[in-house]
Amino acid sequence: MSIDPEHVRMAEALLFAAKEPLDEATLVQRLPEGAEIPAILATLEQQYRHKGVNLTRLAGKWTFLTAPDLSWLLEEERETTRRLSRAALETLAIIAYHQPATRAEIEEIRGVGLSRGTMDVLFEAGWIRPRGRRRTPGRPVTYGVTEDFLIHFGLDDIKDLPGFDEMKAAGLLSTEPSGIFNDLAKAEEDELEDEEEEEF
Amino acid sequence: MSIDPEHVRMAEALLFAAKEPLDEATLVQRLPEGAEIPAILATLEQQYRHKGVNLTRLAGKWTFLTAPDLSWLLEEERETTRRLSRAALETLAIIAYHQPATRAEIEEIRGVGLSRGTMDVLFEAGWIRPRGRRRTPGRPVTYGVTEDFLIHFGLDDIKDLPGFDEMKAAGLLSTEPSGIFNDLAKAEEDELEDEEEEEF
Amino acid sequence: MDKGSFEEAGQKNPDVIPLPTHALLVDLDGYEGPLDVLLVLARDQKVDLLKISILELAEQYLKFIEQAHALRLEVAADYLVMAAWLAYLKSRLLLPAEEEDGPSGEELADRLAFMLRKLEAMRAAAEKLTNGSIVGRDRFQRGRPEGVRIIRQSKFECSLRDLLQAYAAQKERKGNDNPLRLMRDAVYSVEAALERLEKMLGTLPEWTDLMAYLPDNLSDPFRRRSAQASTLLASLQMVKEGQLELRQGSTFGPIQVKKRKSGE
Repeated sequence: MSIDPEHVRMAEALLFAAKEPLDEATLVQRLPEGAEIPAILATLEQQYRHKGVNLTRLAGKWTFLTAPDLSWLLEEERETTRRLSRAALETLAIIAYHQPATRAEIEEIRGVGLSRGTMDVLFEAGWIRPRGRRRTPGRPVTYGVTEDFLIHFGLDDIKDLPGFDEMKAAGLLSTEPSGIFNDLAKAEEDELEDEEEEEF
Repeated sequence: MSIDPEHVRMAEALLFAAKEPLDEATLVQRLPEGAEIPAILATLEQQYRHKGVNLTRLAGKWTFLTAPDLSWLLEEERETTRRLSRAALETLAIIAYHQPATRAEIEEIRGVGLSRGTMDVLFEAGWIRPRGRRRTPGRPVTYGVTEDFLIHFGLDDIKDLPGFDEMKAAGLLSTEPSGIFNDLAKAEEDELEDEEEEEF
Repeated sequence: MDKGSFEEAGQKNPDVIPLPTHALLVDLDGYEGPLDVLLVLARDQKVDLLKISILELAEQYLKFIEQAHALRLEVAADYLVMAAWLAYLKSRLLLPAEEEDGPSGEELADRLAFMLRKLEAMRAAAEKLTNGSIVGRDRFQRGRPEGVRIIRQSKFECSLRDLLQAYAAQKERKGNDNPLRLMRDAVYSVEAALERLEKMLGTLPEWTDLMAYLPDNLSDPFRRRSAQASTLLASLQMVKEGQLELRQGSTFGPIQVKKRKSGE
């Protein structure tokens, strides 16, 4: 099986020119019929592996990025992003690892109420989105992370979150409430029966 | 003379991430001391010469650009669906039912003046066309619908447009007609006379 | 102690979890809730969270709240609920296990330990996430993406139903009292004049007063004037088309028409 080198050039041009990572469907659509996209991407990935720029998969889409080891060189290009507060950062991590997660679940894990501003900051950054409603009393809204989140944090998939598999295996990612306060004040806390949820 | 391949990678990353074309002085400044900029640039220019992206010199500065023969790839035709305004919709309906109709006749039936944009939209959609001139003072242009109109609305012939009774049966009319529908019947009788007009 | 100060404290020192030095122990502002306090206290035990002594932790927490009270710090409800629960847990752990309903003291302690592990895992995850390779900070997209030039084409959306509805609706809207229709009855249209002129053309081959072509029985003066105007316009149109000749002997004199012979 040989790949048309012209197709490789075309994919290369498109990926270089694109303002955002491109998915394979877009490449299929823009390249001539019969172009073998997966093979073309594999070829490009290989060609650029040791260069100053690499072909990388983020959120299931493809983009060229500067090589990770050259980070120091690009001081001037660094975007100044607002630092997230510890509360916002933890909330973001909880949503990413537990998604879909409700507000109550986030609060349960952090052991503290969630101030409105915290979620607002994450929405504003475009990193979280409402995903649906849990089919439990009160039908609480569930949240998940966005594609922009994956792209920003250089992840291809939610499973690529650091330590995701280990945490999942250790049961640390279940959203089941501990129920420790059931005997006390919070006895009326919602019981979450299942993971089922309605998509928006 | 050998070039440090790491320097090539660095220059590649810098040129890729830069927001503007870079001149050699900038590269000298940002690359480690002793980096042979002209040789590095020559190497990169060579490496990318036949790729989908080329290293190009613009006004004495260097930047990556899509290969000129692939620029067509970066053009996209996008269809945006638009809805017709009420004025346009009514005008189209009047032309369909009364064709050939002059601008003045449309205005008379609608009871309001016709803005230029309304007809333009219908022309743009490819649904109306000038048919000829009425042999009356001023020789006004008459309009009719196009074949595209019939195709779009799935009509075999303009006579397939439902008449009053059918519209009423379909629930499109709730009250008694104002009598203007008599014009419809009359329009059919007048058909022979209408043929007197000059075709374009 | 309000949420705002929490956030501020976090921003000042987002990645470092404060250690419970004696001075810090009573500074509630440095903590993100009671679980955070427990986690910091647990870290101080310098053991794996799996091997932590929950009993000892509970005692430390209660002492911490006590100190806060002693210093007359305002303690948020969250912290007090935790204190109450830990006091309860302590009693369950210390008293001999009786055959009671609900989970045993050990089970409750395990649950708390698990919650602490979960929070600690998220803390670590957040840290790893920010230390990872972030696009725009550690790796960069192309600085000058050429992008795709979009050539827009409009496509109109309109169903036959929309069309028919529009037609029917505008007819309904106009209703019976259509002022233009009333005018139409009174006005003798140019089309009508043209039609009449054309029909009568040739029956009078010699110069004839144009007014002879007016329709009969025009009793209404308005209608008569309208007919005069329209007939004149119609005759002008026919002159333009080469069908008629028109003459007027004097200013305001009668206008005469004659059919134009072909070939003239």
